[in-house]
This record gives sequence, C-alpha cells and structure tokens, in this order.
Amino acid sequence: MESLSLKKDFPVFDQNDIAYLDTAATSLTPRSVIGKLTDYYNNYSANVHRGVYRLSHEATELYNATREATARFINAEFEEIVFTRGASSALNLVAFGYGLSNLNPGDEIIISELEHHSNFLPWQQVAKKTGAKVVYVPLSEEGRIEVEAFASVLNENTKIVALTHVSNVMGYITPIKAITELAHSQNAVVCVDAAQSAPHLQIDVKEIDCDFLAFSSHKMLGPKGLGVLYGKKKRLENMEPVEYGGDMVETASKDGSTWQAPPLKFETGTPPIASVVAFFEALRYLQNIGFVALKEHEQRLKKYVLDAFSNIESVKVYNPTSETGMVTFNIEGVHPHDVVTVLDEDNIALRAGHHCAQPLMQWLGVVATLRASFYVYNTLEDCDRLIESVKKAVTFFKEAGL
Amino acid sequence: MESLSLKKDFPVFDQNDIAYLDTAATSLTPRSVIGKLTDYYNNYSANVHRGVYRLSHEATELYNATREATARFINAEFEEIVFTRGASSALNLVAFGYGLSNLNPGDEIIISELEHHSNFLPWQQVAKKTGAKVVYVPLSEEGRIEVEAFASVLNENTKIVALTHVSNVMGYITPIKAITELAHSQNAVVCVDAAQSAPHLQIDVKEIDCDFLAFSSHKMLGPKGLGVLYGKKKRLENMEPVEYGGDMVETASKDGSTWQAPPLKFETGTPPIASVVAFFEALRYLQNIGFVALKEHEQRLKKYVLDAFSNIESVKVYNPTSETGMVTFNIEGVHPHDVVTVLDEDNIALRAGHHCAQPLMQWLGVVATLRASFYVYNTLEDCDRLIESVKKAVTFFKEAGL
Amino acid sequence: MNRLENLYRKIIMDHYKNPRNKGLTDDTRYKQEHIKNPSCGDDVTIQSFVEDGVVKDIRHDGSGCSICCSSASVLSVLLKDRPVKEALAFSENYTKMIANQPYDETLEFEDALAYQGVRKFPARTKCATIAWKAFESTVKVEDNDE
Amino acid sequence: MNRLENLYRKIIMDHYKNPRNKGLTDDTRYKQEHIKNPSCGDDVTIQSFVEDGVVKDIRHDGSGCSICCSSASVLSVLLKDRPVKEALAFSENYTKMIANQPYDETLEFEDALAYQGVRKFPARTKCATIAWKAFESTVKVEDNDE
Ligand SMILES: Cc1ncc(COP(=O)(O)O)c(C=O)c1O
Ligand SMILES: Cc1ncc(COP(=O)(O)O)c(C=O)c1O
Repeated sequence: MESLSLKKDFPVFDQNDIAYLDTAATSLTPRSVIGKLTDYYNNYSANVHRGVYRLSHEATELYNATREATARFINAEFEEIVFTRGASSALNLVAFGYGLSNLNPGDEIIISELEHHSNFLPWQQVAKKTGAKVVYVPLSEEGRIEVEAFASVLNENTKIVALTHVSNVMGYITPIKAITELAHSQNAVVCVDAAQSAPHLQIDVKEIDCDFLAFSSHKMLGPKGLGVLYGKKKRLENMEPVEYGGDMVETASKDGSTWQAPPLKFETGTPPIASVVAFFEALRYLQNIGFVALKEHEQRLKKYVLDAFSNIESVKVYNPTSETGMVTFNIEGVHPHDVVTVLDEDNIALRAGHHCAQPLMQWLGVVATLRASFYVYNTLEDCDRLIESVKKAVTFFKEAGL
Repeated sequence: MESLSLKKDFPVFDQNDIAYLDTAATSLTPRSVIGKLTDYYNNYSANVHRGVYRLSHEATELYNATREATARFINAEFEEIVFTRGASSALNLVAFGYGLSNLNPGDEIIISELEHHSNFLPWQQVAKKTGAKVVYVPLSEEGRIEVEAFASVLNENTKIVALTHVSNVMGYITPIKAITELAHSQNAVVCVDAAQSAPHLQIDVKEIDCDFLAFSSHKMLGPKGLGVLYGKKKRLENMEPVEYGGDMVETASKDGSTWQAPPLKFETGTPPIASVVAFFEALRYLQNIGFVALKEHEQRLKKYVLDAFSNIESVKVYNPTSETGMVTFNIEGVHPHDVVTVLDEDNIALRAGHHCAQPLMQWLGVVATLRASFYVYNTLEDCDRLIESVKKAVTFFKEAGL
Repeated sequence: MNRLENLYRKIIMDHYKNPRNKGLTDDTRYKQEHIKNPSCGDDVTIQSFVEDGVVKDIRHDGSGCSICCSSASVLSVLLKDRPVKEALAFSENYTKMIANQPYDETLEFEDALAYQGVRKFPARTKCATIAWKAFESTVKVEDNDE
Repeated sequence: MNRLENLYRKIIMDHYKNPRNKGLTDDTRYKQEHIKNPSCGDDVTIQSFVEDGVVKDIRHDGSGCSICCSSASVLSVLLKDRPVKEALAFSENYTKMIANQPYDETLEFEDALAYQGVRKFPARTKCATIAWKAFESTVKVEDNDE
C-alpha cells in the first residue's frame, strides 16, 4: 500500500502536520465520506421510510443501500443489520434486549478482563438485574483469551458469551470461531465486540457463526455517531426492543401495540440518516484497499516501532506479540499523561489513559498506558516521529529527575 | 422575514425546484450547519473527552460549546443537557431511566391521544412493566389538551405527566406551564415532548418548570441523528442510566462500578461528535431569525393556505385554529397517499400518513391525513404551488370518479 | 396520456371503487395474511383457499390508497382457479415487472398490466405489490421448519 | 526556557517526587473529597481539617500525572493555617489564573505560581486544578439543602 498516496485522501492532514496514532479511539475521515455526507445534506436532507415524495424516497434508497453494503461487508443479510448510535449502544441492545429477558438466577455470562467498558458494564448490570453471574475467561500470561481457558469456564449454565474480537488495548485477536463452536455446543449465545476488528480484519459472520456482532462506523473511516449490530435473523426476531416509538411500531393503539419486523423494530425515531448514507463510502474505501494489504501495512509499521522501542531502555511494551497494529507501552517511572504532552508538542496524537478498560489496567497492574494505533493513513515517517519523540520524553523526564 | 433571501441558505434548493412542506418530519439543513459539519471532519475528526492531545482537546471544546449553547437556548444549565440519538431516544431515556424505577402498581401516568408514538409507546411499555396505569387527558372537541381536562384526570396517584408541547399533527400548543404547576401540586414529574415546539417557539425551562424536556436537532435545521434531553439537575442525578459503557463510568471494576455525574452518565460511547458540533450553527441560525419573526412568518403562510383551502369544497382541514404553522387536511374521498403523488409530480414535498400518531388518527376517525408544515425557508410561492396542486388533485380524482 | 393518467388507469379506479371479492370469511380452510405498510398506513389482508393444488378462492379486505386496494381486487379475480404454482409465478413476475426487473415477458398479465404505470413512480411500487406479497404468503408452503 | 521546561518546573517535579502531607487519616474531623478525572484517570483525594474557621491541616492521596499529584502537595503546604475564606479565595484565583481568566493579581501565589506554564497547555489545565477543586469541596459549607 502506498501510504503517502493515501494521506492525501484525509483532509485533516491539509491543515495539520500531525502523526495521528489514535485510530483505536476514532479514525480520521476520508474526503469521499465527508463528500457523501454533504451530498446528502445538499441534495436531500429529507427523512426516510415514511415520505412518499421523491426526496424522501431517494433518501430511503440511499439509507437501504448502506444497510445492504454493511450486510455484504460482513457476509450477513439485509434484515440482520441494525443501525445504532455506536458499538456501545449495539452491545447494550444485546444485553438489555436479549440478555435481560433470557437470563435467570444461576445462569452464567462469560466475558473477559480484556473487555472494553462497553462490553463489560452492560453485562455486569444485566447480571445484577437477573441474578446471573459474570464469569471471566482466565487470561493467558500474555493477556490473551485462549480456547482452552475458555473451555475451562464454559459449562451448561453458560447462557451468553460476550467477548471482544480484538482487544482495544492489547490488539490480540480472539479465536472467536473456535470459541463460538464450543459455546454453541452448550447452547450459549455468542456476542462479539468487533469494534476493533471490523476496521482491520475481514469478518464473515456466517463463518464465525456468532449470534451477535457489534461495531462502530467512526473507527473505520465512517461518520461519528453510528454503530452496527449484526444479529442472526432468528435472534433478532426473538429479541425485545429497548426503545419504543415512531418507525419501530406496526400498530399502535391504546389497547396494545405490535412491532415491525427487524431491523426496523430496533431503530425507533429518525435515524442518523446522513451518517448511514455516508458510511457506504467508508466501506467502499476499505474494500478498495483490501484487508490483506491493510494488515500487511499495519504490521510493517508496528514492527518498525517495536524494533526501535526495544532499543530504548525505559520503554516497556505490554503487547509485543499482538497480531494487529497497536503498540501499548509506558515509559517506566513517568505517568503516560506527562509523556503524551511531550508527544503532543511534536504533533503526535496518541492516547494516554485506561482506554475504557479499567479491569485490564488492574490486570496489568498499571494505572494507565500509552497506546499507538496504526491505520491506512499512517506512514513510516509517523513511526519515526513517534520514536524520536519518545526518546526525547525519556531524556526530558530523566533530566527532570524521574 | 425576507423569505426569499433565506431560501438561498439551503442548498437543497440549488438542485431542486421544490416546495418543501415536510419540516414537521425533518427540516432542511442550512449551509452554515453543513459547513460546520465538514469543518469538524476536515480539521479535527478526533474523539472527545479522553484525548489529551490538541485535536481531541479542541474537539471536546467544540462539543462542550454546543452543550452550553443548547442550555442557553432553553434557559437551562450546562449539566442539564444530555445528547441523545433523537427525541425518541430522549423520551425513552426518561421512561426507562426515570419511570421504570419510580413507578409502582396503581400509579398513574398521564399522557394524551395527541402523543407521537415516541411519547406514547415508551410509557405504555413502562406501565406494562411496572403495573402503573396510562391515563389519557380527554381531548377537547377540537382535539386540544386543556388545563381543566388535565385537572380532571390528575390525582394523588399521578406520578408522571408526559405530554406533547406542540402536537405534530394538529399543531396545537399545550398550556404546559399551567399543567406543570398543577402536576407539581400533586408531586408528579412532568416530561415534555418538545420535538415540535423547540423548532418554533422560545422555550424557557425555568419558566415552564418541567422536569424533563426532549427535542430533536434534525427538526430545527440541525444534523440528523441527534436529540436533546433536558433534565433538572436533581432529576438527572437521581436517574438511572439506560446504557452502560465507556465514558459514562467513573470506576469500573469486577466488584462494582460507579457512574459519572450527569450529563456524561447518560452518554456512553463515542457520541455523534460532528452532529453535536454542527448543531451549534443551527441554534445560532434560529436565534438570528428570532422566534417572534419566525412565528409571524409561519402564521402568515398558514393563514394564506387556510383561506385558499376554505374555498375548495372537498378539502377538509382538521386543525383550522392551530397556533403553529401546520395544516393537516384531506381531500374527501381520496386517500392521502394518492393525493401526495399528484403533489409530488409538482415537486411539492408533503407528508401523507399517520404521522406516527395512530391513536390520534383513531380519535380523528381517519386512516391517514396530509400535513403541510411551514418553516423558515418557505414562501408564499410555496403556498401557491400547494394550493394549485391540491386543486389539480381534486379535479383529477373527481374526473377519475372518486 | 400523462404520467398521472398512466398511473391511475380506468381499470384501477374501477377496481378501487367497485372491489371484487371484498370482505373476509371465517371459513378456516382459507389461509390468511395481513400486511401493513408502515410507510403509509396501507393495511391489507388476503385470504386464499387452496384445494388440490388449485387456488379456489381469494378474499381481501383492508384500507389504503387506490393502487393498493385495487390491486387486491385485481389479483383476487386474476389468480382465482389457477394452479398454485402458476399463481405464484404470476405474482412473482408481476412484482418483478413493477420493480423494473427482468420478468417472463410471455406471460399474459391481463388487467394487472394496468399497473405498468407504477414503474415510473418508485415511491408507489410498494402500494402496487403489497397485496400480492400477502397473497404469496397465503399459498406458500412453510418450507422453513427449523 | 522552552514550553516543556516551563510546564515541568523544578518545584513541580520536586513536589511530585517528594510529596508533602501525603497519606490519608482516619480522623473523622477531616472532611474528605475524592475526584476522578475520567479523561485521563487522575484520581485525587483531599482531606482537610478546619477549626475555628482556619484550615489546620490538609492531607492528600491518589494517583495521576506529575501536574496533578504535585499540585495536591503544593496546596497542602500553601493553604495550611489560612482562614477558610482566604484559602478559598486563593484556590479560586489560582483556578482562574490557570484558566486564563481575570484574577486578583495582587495575590501572592508563592509556589503555586510555578503552574503558570500550564496556561499554554489547555489540555492539561484540568490536571492542575483537580486537587484544588477537591480542596474547595472539603471546606465549602453545604449551602444547598433543598
Ligand atoms: C411530537 C414528536 N415527538 C417525537 C418525535 C420523534 O423525534 P425523532 O424522530 O427525532 O426521534 C417527533 C418526530 O417525528 C415528533 O413530531
Ligand atoms: C473494543 C471496543 N468496544 C467498544 C467500543 C465502544 O465503541 P463506541 O465508543 O463507538 O460506542 C470501543 C471503542 O472505544 C472499543 O474499542
């Protein structure tokens, strides 16, 4: 992949000489996506579903085209794609739409300490409300979810398995297909948090065979404020809505109401139409690059940084073996928040914090970490800038006595 | 208000010679709002809240600036403004965050047959789940919510009053301040559906004194996919979140978790940052026009259409006395869906249907209606086009034998 | 003939004003399907009675626009006494025709041909096909028994 | 002095490495406030003991960056033995100074002046003020008793 030729697709770089290494939080947005957004507002701006006039009908067609493209992107069906406000909302929808009405005291929900808060707290709450129990897959020494460890906590009480596909801190890939197969052998339902995998890996829900899968548009070049919940048709049909109102209802009357079929059943109110319409271009952009080329590119950058970091004595990397483009590290003795300010002075955008993964921070025994994540627009030059700046930070804080 | 000079602010008209009369469904979007959207994506695209680097910090400042502006717009405080996916989500948040945990069997929820499905179904569900009872304010002969009728159903069992501020079909203004005062005298909590009032009337939540108030960005020139829930500080503090995950949590641990203070408590996950940032411009645009001038403008258009309609024998108007810019009507003997196709041929965008208000359709005894709604960009010429086209439809279907 | 006249053909308006086979029966030998089109409130119920692989009778009821209601009436006449397979093929080809997709052009659409005008009104194709969809459900054998 | 050196002044790093008055007490006469900054994980607890309108002692604990932790230490030294009113005014003016808002320029900020460098780093102003906010809560009388 010619990295430098992609950078020009992202207008943020027109204004900012920045090394943007925070894609795991949110990605930058290519011109084509922004163009589609403005195109919708400039030419339609109309509502979907209900308008019989031309503008509204055409807006509906565009909206549905993205649903179709999203389905194809993960090898699902049109009706299996629900648009939500984000991955967080999608995961909450599974927990409260499916979990709440299907869990009983004594049932078990398997999650892990790798989970993002958005795939941890909803289950913690649902467990509290239903009397079910949250069970954690013991992580490997490296911090991975492995099949054997998963098998050791799976049993006939397991009703739901909710695991991250790629950890947003460690970047490890969960062996989710094997796990799903095992889970299904105990009739447990599998919910996959794909927020960090959908942007980087080819996903095939038919192959994984998971029941639910959630991800966010804004981490994969799409607009902010949009997420996707994939659910197997049967699952969605049997799932309760969690929001009620316009568009999700079939018959509304004082005596009782009936719902639309999925996916509309789960999309009450006027949706983020423009964002949905523009997400189409994000999917297209990614597909044009191709996940094989993308992975190779990310790996190259990651390896380059890791090699350099291994020569800086006080840099500790937490995930050297990770399969995805994410380097999580600290400068020993220096709080990551202090480090990030030094990097920011060099126009390097990097995340310092707990990355919405406090249980993992507790597991790692740190308060916070730095995390550099790579994507389509990053270059070896970005890596050089990061490496130089980290070296500078090491020297600076050593001189400051830390 | 110089209507013609406003039309040029809306790029939809560059491409379409359209009389857009469907603002009650969703408004068109002015250039300044679209500009701010693209500005965010072009120059930031970064996440809010958690980034310590410059882009993210500045994005957070922009995000907060809109929260502040929204608060000022309705005379609320910064912490009292929660951003949601739309008015529907905001109303569901009140029903499930506040209602579900505060209602008991025998308690009563007062709503009305004027409610949009989004302020009806959530309460119907919450009533079902809690054993509370939904009570309807008897509508006046015209279909209005009046104070005396409200008083007749209010009693010491009333725990929640959830009413529309302006009906999305009739356009009537509910005397919400007097109702709130009465409701509070019985310690009932008042939730106002302001989806159709916030775009057209000056709202002062301190004056109304309601506990909750919900509206949508996309009906008031702002981006799609964004809503606002105002809640009195104390109410929000005592309210349960309905979605759990990143950004809403303070401490997340296996043993239990604590939440952020409002409003973050209710905004899990990456929010629709670009839409929030751009909503600022919508508020500014409306404030520049001013609600007095806007109302006058809308009234003028409405009266003009009403006068003309009163001379077309087979046109039946359902809301001749409404105080806002909305004309709801039918051509007798012709299904509105058929009428709307004739209008569409003349490039008039109008809504035909039940307007997500099936209980009201039942009350009116019709299956559906047409609805023309006026806003800043409409002109007398739009009205002329509507009138002519309706006449044409009358003739056409008469000739067709209806 | 202008676009509107081409949409609202005489035959359509006639079936709208004078629907044939309207009104539902309690006869339990009829299979029933109710479809509601949320986008406009069209609401159609179709009942069909199949015996020996032949559609013996079709009833309908509901409320909706002229395109929707008339097409229920039209199909109740056209598909009656046809073998199920043939009726289904008719219905499916009709739907494709309306959606501007390739269809069996050798087929005699008879009165249903009047709905060709709908093809120019994509916002109305649903109206013209919803009753047919409902009909299809009433005669399709449940092959999905998972 | 470059921007970074101006931010990470010696005095700040000294308080970070050698915090004064660190560690909490069980003494119930102390009022306590715990604040967490979710954006970065800074976590500060301040305890203060007020007697006769005077801040007699301040304790602190927590984890966070150098700016945050050091400022807890600095304030515990600076505000001790001041009348509550004066301590509050100090704290409020300090916060304004950091936020680039008008403040009482006649005030002697002493060691707290070292934090002026933060003004050039808007993303870090929270770090420099969070401990002070916590302190304010510990000495403010609850005037909100609705
Ligand atoms: C009165 C009223 N309430 C609620 C809503 C729901 O708003 P949204 O679709 O933005 O969620 C609408 C809009 O259709 C409305 O008119
Ligand atoms: C693994 C994982 N899950 C869930 C989320 C939540 O996504 P969003 O913030 O878009 O709701 C994120 C993003 O922070 C994530 O990295």
